[in-house]
Amino acid sequence: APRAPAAVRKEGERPLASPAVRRRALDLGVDLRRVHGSGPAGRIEHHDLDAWAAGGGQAQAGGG
Amino acid sequence: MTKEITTKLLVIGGGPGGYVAAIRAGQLGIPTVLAEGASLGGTCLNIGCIPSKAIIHAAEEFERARHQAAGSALGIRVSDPQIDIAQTVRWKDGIVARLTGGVGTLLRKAGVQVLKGWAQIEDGKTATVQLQGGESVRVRCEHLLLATGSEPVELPSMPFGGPIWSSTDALSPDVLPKRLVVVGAGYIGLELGIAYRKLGVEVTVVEAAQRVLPSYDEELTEPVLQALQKQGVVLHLGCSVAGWDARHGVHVRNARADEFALPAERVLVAVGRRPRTAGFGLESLQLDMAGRHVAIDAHCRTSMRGVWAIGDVTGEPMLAHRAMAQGECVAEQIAGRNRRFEPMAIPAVCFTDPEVVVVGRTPGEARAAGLDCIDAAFPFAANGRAMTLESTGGFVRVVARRDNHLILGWQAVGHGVAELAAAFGQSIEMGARLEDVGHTIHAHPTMGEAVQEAALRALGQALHI
Amino acid sequence: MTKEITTKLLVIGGGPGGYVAAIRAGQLGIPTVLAEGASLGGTCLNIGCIPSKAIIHAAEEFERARHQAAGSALGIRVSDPQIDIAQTVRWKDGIVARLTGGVGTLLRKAGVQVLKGWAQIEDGKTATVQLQGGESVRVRCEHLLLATGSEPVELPSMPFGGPIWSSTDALSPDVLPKRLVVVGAGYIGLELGIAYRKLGVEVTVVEAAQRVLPSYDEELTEPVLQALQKQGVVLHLGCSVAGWDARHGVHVRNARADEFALPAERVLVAVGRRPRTAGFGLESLQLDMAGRHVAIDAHCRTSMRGVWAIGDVTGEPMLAHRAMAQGECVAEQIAGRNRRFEPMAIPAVCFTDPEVVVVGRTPGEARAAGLDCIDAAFPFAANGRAMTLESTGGFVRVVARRDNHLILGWQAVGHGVAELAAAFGQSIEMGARLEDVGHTIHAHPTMGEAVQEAALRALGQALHI
Ligand SMILES: Cc1cc2nc3c(=O)[nH]c(=O)nc-3n(C[C@H](O)[C@H](O)[C@H](O)COP(=O)(O)OP(=O)(O)OC[C@H]3O[C@@H](n4cnc5c(N)ncnc54)[C@H](O)[C@@H]3O)c2cc1C
Ligand SMILES: Cc1cc2nc3c(=O)[nH]c(=O)nc-3n(C[C@H](O)[C@H](O)[C@H](O)COP(=O)(O)OP(=O)(O)OC[C@H]3O[C@@H](n4cnc5c(N)ncnc54)[C@H](O)[C@@H]3O)c2cc1C
Repeated sequence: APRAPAAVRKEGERPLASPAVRRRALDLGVDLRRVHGSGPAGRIEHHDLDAWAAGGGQAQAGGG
Repeated sequence: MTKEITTKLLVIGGGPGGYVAAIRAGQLGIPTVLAEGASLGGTCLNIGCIPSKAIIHAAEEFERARHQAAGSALGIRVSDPQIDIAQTVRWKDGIVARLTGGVGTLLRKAGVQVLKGWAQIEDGKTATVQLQGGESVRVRCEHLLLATGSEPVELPSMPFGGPIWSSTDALSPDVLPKRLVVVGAGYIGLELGIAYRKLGVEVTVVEAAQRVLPSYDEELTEPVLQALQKQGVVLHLGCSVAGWDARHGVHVRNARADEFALPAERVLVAVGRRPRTAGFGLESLQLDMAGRHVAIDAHCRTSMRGVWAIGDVTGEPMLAHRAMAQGECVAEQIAGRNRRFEPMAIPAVCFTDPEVVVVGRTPGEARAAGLDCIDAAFPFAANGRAMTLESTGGFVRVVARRDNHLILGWQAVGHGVAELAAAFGQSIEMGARLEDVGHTIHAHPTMGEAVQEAALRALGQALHI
Repeated sequence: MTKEITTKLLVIGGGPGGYVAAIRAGQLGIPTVLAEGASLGGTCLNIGCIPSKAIIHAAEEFERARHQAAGSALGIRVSDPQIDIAQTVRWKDGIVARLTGGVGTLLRKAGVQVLKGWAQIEDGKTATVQLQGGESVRVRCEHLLLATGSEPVELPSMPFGGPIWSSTDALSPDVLPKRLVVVGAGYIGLELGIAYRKLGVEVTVVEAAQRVLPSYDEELTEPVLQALQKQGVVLHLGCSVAGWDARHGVHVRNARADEFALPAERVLVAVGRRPRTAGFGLESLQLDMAGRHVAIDAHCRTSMRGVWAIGDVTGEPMLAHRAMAQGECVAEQIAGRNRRFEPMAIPAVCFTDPEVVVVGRTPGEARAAGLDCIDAAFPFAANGRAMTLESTGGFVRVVARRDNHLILGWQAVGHGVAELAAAFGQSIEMGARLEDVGHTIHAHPTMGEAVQEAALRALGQALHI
């Protein structure tokens, strides 16, 4: 499936994600700054994280 | 002589459902007429939510004074606490007047035309309003909104009047009776029964079910039951009432069909409320009904095109905030917007002592719906703020799906928990998971920390228990 | 003789930061030792959050009794209200004992070894704890967690002792003074100053800034200022104190350098708190400092590997719930989990009368950060529940981005608004937008309806104003 484009966030702007999503991202080792948020106001939802983890773990680790 | 006017929307009933619909419609530029036969604000502001909470507050204050007179743990002493119930009622009436006056102002500001009188429906597009002055106005409309509310159910053996009180009478008592029998241990009967007990009245509650607040689960109502016993409210559960006479009082029959009498100067009959569907020509529309209430779909549409219905006339849950939300929903649809009334959760609060809040599904409801769920409770006995408020009874309970921890419901019982309903409702509407609440920093010291701890406990990570 | 023990984690300080870290570490199977020189629970449970809220509650009850003695609108009358402050203090001490005892039980249940004594740091992996019995224990650890908290700042011209009170003394008064001067109108000074006023003491507050609660914005503190004036608290703003003598009282200097004296039997100095960094060998670690406090990164790590710090010793905001959340964060990292301390919002509550809550950004802060935002307030004067509670002062205010309506902050001032902090915190952490809150059904009648109305008002859709 085509990957959603990387999130467009201003410099220094924190990714918008709920505490549960943030916690899962930490546990999965995913940097939320690189994940596209499909929710309202660009919020990163659980399924955005799932999609990233399923398809992009590699790129994520490589990209640092 | 009958005047005729034409409008886009005619709202019948100025309770929270009707007045909110009219305000929102007015804001959206819809020509709107609202007919109210009694008083703006409906049951809620005049003889329901607001006056009951005012009397409950006064009763709590008085009970505290009596507690201090008896010697409080805090070291505070007072003597000779007294209450002038006529003054209490005047104070309550002042609040009602301020709020109903406010609703009038809001309607005017929104450009709504208010007709003070009873509406009689002719057809789905026409009603005649009998104004208080004697004239009448025939209103033709494109959209007719029924927001006629509900009224207390009478017992055939004990019709309202004289010593037999409806909730309305109990909110404007002529005297404080020595003994009050409350028939019905639902939220209205218990809220008022407890208030009267705090005002120093001997209160006995008769309930047909085996439990108080029978529509709530037992774990949740247990702290209320304990408090009732401690407060000295006498309970007759599993009993029905057979009648009343001035000499013996209320005739009660228990499960073994034994009959006994409960002496009482006043009897509050609080056995439920019935949608107001008769006496104003509603039957002429031949709308589909669902039992006693008007049937509506997810858009608050009745079975007749252009006729909408909201609030208590559409059945349970009969709650003011549901009526208001439905009112908004209908107004926005008439303004051409696509809306549905489909909240995830409608909070229900009993302002008993302790208070009870239910938002979303209880553990039993979730399981009955076939959901695999976890639930966990955190007691206020382990909450520092509750201790400093002398209010350690009760708990917060959360219900969540086992697989993804999505929160399905919150319940709480305890002092002041009504104000936790905001967090409960928002978290369910937002689709929060246990981790979302458990990993949100909650202010210390607040009773709200029990919300976080309940979520953590469901995750096996509670800190303070 | 010095015993030696080895552990994975040594926590120095048993306040909310330290004890929560230790409990969570214990739950996660980490061998943990906690050293506490004074009393488990730290400032918070012994001489801070909890005892202050207990005294505030007692003072409120007393004030209500005095109000009723003077004739209340509710029709309640009492005579001769009195308070036995020694009994009040005993009641408060009972709550403290229950909570600190509870912390001991929780630590035991989690398998934490508690050493009652002062720890002296030798190096980043070693500290010696001087036990209360006289012996000492040398503890070697892999991870050292500094949770030593803070202490009240003294004024050189008025050192604590005798009539010069710290907050600790004010929470265990020997007498109720006739006149109390409070130096400092931050939250601790005002919370206690208001409580003493309610206890019948003549209270004068001296503050160097031009406003009370100077760290909060003026719109928010205005209702507090009004209440202070109504309660009869005398304010000297823009004034500094120069000293004290038993005959004249507190020497005060105003902006024009005029000096005058404020007679007082007791003086409460509440001019701030300072991280506790001296006297236990911390300097030997030569950690990076940030001003007076230990510098930490987003993981609560200090500049030395294996040495962590949390809570008040790491600076502002010095709040118990921040310390606790940091404690959890560190324990989980030591258990090998990937964690950061990066909440979106840390609520701050002043238990003044009215209460003040701030969660997330104020309008001023948001604008200073270059954000284009909208804000809107809804007053409790238009809230039915507030009326029935005789508490119509104050409002709820929301701040949101103009472009996508993301909620950036909530502020509220009013009776009991502390309990709205749960909803405020959760909505910000969840990334809620104005529509999320505005279109959630809030229970009627509650003060929480003002939360929904503030969100609706920011959207231009308020219903009740
Ligand atoms: C004692 C008590 C306590 C309560 N406490 C709470 C509470 O704490 N929280 C809560 O959410 N709910 C509470 N309720 C319920 C709440 O009052 C109702 O759910 C709410 O008022 C329903 O609103 P509504 O607009 O549907 O109808 P109503 O408020 O009943 O308003 C209907 C209005 O329509 C008018 N009307 C009817 N027919 C006509 C006609 N033909 N022409 C003109 N006017 C007409 C009536 O005069 C009335 O004013 C309480 C109720 C009672 C009795
Ligand atoms: C009057 C008052 C009211 C307050 N009200 C609130 C409020 O309502 N809400 C809120 O969030 N915050 C409130 N606070 C602030 C709150 O108490 C602190 O933020 C909180 O206690 C900080 O926790 P801590 O664990 O960092 O430190 P502390 O609670 O200060 O605990 C530190 C502990 O470490 C021990 N210790 C220090 N050095 C050593 C050593 N060398 N060896 C052994 N033990 C040591 C101390 O004895 C102490 O017990 C209040 C504070 C005060 C004074």
